[in-house]
Amino acid sequence: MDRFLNPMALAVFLPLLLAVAIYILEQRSWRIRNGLAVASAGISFILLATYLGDVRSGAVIVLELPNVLPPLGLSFRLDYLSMLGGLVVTGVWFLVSVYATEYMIKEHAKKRFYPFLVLTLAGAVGVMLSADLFTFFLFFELMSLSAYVLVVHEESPEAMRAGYKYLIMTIIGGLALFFSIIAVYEMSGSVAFVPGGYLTQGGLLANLAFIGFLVGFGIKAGIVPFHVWLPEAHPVAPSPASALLSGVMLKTGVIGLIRVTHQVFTIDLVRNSNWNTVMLVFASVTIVLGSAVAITEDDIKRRLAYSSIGQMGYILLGIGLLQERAMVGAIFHIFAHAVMKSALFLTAGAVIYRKGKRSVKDWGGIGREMFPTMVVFTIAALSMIGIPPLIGFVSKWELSLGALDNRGYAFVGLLLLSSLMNFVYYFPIIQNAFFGNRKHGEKALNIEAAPAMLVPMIVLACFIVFTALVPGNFALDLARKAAAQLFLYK
Amino acid sequence: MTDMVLETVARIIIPFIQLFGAYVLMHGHLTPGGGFSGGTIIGASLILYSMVFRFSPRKHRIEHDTSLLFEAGGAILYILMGLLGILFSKSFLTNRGIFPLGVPGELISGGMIVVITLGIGMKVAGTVITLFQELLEGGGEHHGHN
Amino acid sequence: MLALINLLLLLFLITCAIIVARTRDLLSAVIVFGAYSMGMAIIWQQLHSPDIAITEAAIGAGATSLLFLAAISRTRRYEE
Amino acid sequence: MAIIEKLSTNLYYLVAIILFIIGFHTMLTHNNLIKKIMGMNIMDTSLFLFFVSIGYRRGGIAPIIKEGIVEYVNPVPSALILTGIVISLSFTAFALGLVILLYKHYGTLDADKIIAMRSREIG
Amino acid sequence: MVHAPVLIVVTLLLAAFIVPLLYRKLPVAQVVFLLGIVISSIFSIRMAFLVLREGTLTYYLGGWLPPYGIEVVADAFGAYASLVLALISLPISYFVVFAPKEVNTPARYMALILLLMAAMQGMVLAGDLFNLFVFIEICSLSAIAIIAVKGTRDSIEASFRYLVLSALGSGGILFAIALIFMITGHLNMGYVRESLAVTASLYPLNILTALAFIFVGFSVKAAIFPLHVWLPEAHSNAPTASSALLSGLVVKAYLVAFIRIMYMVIGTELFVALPLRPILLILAACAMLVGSTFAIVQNNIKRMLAYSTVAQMGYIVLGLGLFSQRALEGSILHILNHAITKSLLFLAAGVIIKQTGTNRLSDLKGMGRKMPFTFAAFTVGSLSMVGIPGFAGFVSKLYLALGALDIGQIIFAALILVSSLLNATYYFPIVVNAFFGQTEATHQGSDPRKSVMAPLAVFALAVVFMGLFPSVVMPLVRQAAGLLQP
Repeated sequence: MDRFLNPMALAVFLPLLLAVAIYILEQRSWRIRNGLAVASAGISFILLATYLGDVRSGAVIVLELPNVLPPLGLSFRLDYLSMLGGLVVTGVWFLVSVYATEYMIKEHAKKRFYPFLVLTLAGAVGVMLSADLFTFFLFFELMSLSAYVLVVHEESPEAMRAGYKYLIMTIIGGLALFFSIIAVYEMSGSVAFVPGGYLTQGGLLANLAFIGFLVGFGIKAGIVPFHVWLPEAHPVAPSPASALLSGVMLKTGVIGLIRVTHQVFTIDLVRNSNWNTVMLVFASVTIVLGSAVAITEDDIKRRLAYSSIGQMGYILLGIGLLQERAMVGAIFHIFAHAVMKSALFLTAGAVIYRKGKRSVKDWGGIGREMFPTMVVFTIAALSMIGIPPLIGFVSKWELSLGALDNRGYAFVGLLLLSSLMNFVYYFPIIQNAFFGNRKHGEKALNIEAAPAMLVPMIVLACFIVFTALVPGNFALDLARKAAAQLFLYK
Repeated sequence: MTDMVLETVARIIIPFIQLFGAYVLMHGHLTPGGGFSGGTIIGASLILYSMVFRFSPRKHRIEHDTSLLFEAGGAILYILMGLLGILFSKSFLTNRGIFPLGVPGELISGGMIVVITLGIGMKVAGTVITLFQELLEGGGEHHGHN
Repeated sequence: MLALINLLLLLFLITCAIIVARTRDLLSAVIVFGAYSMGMAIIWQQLHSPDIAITEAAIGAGATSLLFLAAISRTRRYEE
Repeated sequence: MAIIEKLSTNLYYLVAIILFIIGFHTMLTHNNLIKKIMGMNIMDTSLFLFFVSIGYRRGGIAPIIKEGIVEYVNPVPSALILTGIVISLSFTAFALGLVILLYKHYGTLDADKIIAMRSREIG
Repeated sequence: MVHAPVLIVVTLLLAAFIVPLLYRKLPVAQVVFLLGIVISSIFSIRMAFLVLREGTLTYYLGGWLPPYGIEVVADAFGAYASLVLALISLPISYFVVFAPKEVNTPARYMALILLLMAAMQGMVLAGDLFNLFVFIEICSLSAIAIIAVKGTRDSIEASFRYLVLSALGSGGILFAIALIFMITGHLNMGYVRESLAVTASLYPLNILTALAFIFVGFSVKAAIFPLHVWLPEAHSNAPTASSALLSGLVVKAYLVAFIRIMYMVIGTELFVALPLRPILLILAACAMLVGSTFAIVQNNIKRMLAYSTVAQMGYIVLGLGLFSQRALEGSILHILNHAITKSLLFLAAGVIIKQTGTNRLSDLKGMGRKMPFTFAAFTVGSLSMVGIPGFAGFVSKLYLALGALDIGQIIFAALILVSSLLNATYYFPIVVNAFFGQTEATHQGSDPRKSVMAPLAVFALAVVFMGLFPSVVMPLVRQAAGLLQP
């Protein structure tokens, strides 16, 4: 029983319990419900943060539950990567939950939304902290399936259609992962994440396993061509849910890929089997296509969704380069993109909430009416484009350096091209919002978003601006250490 | 409609059939026959009875409850006999040490086999009657297990 | 001699079985079926299995035929 | 010649199998439901015949206690057949009960007609 | 001497004969019914513990030793199967008593269920072919009867079809037993096995014929792929509790008997020497694909579940064909997992049909909001069927897939995935449409009272529990699988 009373176990299992508690207690009062929903993410964040010092000094905290689901069992671990992932997940989740308490007032079926919001959090935290593939898979499925409820929340026909696509893709991804996991287990007798990896033998089964991982994680991460559900599902969800889907849940896919390529397969095997080339090809296609399609989209949330696809390409690029510097960029971008994209979705949500305007063409003059919101939007967008000293720049910088180390000049070009495209689809929005005009005959309505919505956005904006400026940047530090650990056994 | 000839013949023949059935039943452990055949013979005689006298003013058929009682009672008797073995801390359906085994070849022998055979006979006779009557009248479902 | 009787009985069985299968009058089929069962019982007696034989005589020829009769009386006698 | 010899020694088996085939055929192909049940009975009795003839070959004397006989044949198969007969009676009775109910619902004993009626209702 | 193996059956039989006597006093009959099931289950659980601790239990009826006496054998496999039967029957019998009546003769219905349970328990514990056959027949008869007892035209038609095919199957099995007896001169399983080891090479044709007949006979009874034709009609037209029993337990009891004969009587050596494993694998593959495909196109909820049973039986057979230790463990575990899950689904479907008055899947849109608990139970069952981790169905699939990879059959591991996907395409739309979407519910309906919901809740919890802690039964499963594979 002692094992369950340490903060790490609580961080994983508390949201699970709270999801049930919320379901039971929400019959009584909506205040308790909202409070618990916010608290669950906050408490998890604090619990994880208590370990920050330990982890940064190199300690690894482990929790094993071998009796659950033999022969594989559950196990959790806090290392650099899971620390960063866990903090990003719980931190962003906390802010978004605060935002949601205000945003969801207008929505229906709140009794369903909050328990599943917390359940999804439980899945996401479990994914980040898991120490083996099987635990990872278990929480991955929990997260994906509970997120379905968030996706179809509106229950409009489009939402149902998108949700169905999401569900089927999730199941296909889950089955692909399932296959790969049992293949790994078959080949090695273990599914743990071991620093340096342990699968050295290639062959048919190993190739199939890698394909399975690529498909399974690729579907979650929105890698082209497995992205088809993403631009449908993210826009139809309520904005807080979109922020979480784009900001947090996509990252679980790439975290999985990082874990698999470095801690299950050995780097040599990945390189010898040319899987890194495969990843680079997918990454390039994803970066170009995601950004290109984003330009053509008119709906703000769809544009942001495609932008997410492009950004996930960066991370995949960082993984595929198989190079420490690039990995630092990839891992840091997990943090950076989570913060930026959440901020963007939240601001977009605030505008939609106040004005009901989804099309970017209608955003003329909004910057004057909702000034703080649009400032946050601008900061996040500039960071996306990669303007120094915002955090988006840091990850691109590291990625480019990594690519140059590998003589991958083409990839640097690709990153520049992508930045340009980002500029093309973000800048007109900003310009229009601040300097454009309202549509003819529309009255000015100076309603700013409510504080509960505004504060989380501003906090995120602060992260975007100041993380890179503060000396001893904790995220970059963790990313560096995580990457160093991954490449330690080269 | 009654049939004089049929009724008279039946009156004479039915006791003999039943006697034969009883003989077959009770000598199950000595000669060919036993619970199944003896029970069927007795049951058939009762069916004959109810068929022949179905138009006579008197009560012409075996009541459903009666045959049900026989049917279930026989089986329960069998099982209780079996449980006796466990009660005497031997194995289920044991035949040693509960009833005197008697001399082989005589009627009262074979321990409790006679009782068990009687149980089977009751069960089978009851079942045959139930089946026949239900087929003729109810046409419903029944559990035709023996 | 015994072998011949057995052979004849077996032939009788096959004939009865074919008749049962072919005839369109269900009532005659039942009666032939009773004869079939009886023949079967005799063969079993010949094969030194008297207790099975007596059971077959009582149940196969007796009870089963009775049940068939009851069923036919409730439905129809001829096949369509 | 050898074939005939073989046949004569295995006559009971042969007849049992012929009867089995007749029963099986009747059961599967005959349209009349009562006929199907008769086929089932023929099939069952043929199997019992098969069993009894096996026992006959091996044993030779009925398992009844008599003076001077020490070895008895295995009583288990004959108990099996006995139970089998009773079970086949139960099956028959139950099947006939169902047939009567089907007749009440459809007014026919013809399997094809019943299927045709059903498919007409569904379609 | 431990009496538990025989008392399991005897208690049920005794109750089965007492219950119909009490048809005028229904409450008393219900008490006897529940008592019978509960006491027998307690014996069963006790026996499982004993077997786990002390190994195989044998019991000689009347103290007569084989080959003449009747032997009851409770090895790990039998004890496991008996445990499954007992555990699943408890909530179902509770449902029989407390759910709204679907039959006119409840006392008779309860007696039939007791008889069915006794026959199934006897089937998995019988130590000789004679008793095995007798119990198979009783089981067939009572299984048919609990379909027909509903009394509707469709149920009678379905049960007659089942009866005819079942009788053919019984004939085949009896013929096979006769052939085995012909070769070995024994009916006791242990003796048959010993004798076959010597005589099998002398009479290869007889053994082959016997195997073929056993295979066909049990294929019919256990609804293994091409001979499953009776199953959808029979299982979908039965009363709710019967459907749960039939799909959850009866087909599996036959399969257990089949496994016992194939692996423990005929013997693994012969089994491996003949090309039976490829046949089993192909049949299983067909069952999984065809069953699921047919399930997709159904609009009747119970028929869909019935076709899903065909597919799921394919999983169990697949493990038998793969024949690696882990695959066998998966198969044996799936017997329990599918029993729990399918019972849950059938009970939920029965409640849905009863409350809404419709059995069409297309009419169930939006009903989840009116009957949240029933549909939540259905959802849990669906998740388990699809094989979502954390639910029972996943664990057995995991073991099966690992077992497939153990012997290098990647294609069958992939088949499990494809089949899971197919499962998802027919289970998830029901759940999704019930809870989400803007379509208004077209039918009335609400959750039934708590006493009816209790068995569903128990099964749903069991599904989750088995999904997370299969280690509870794994020792027994491992022993059982070890028995099959020498």
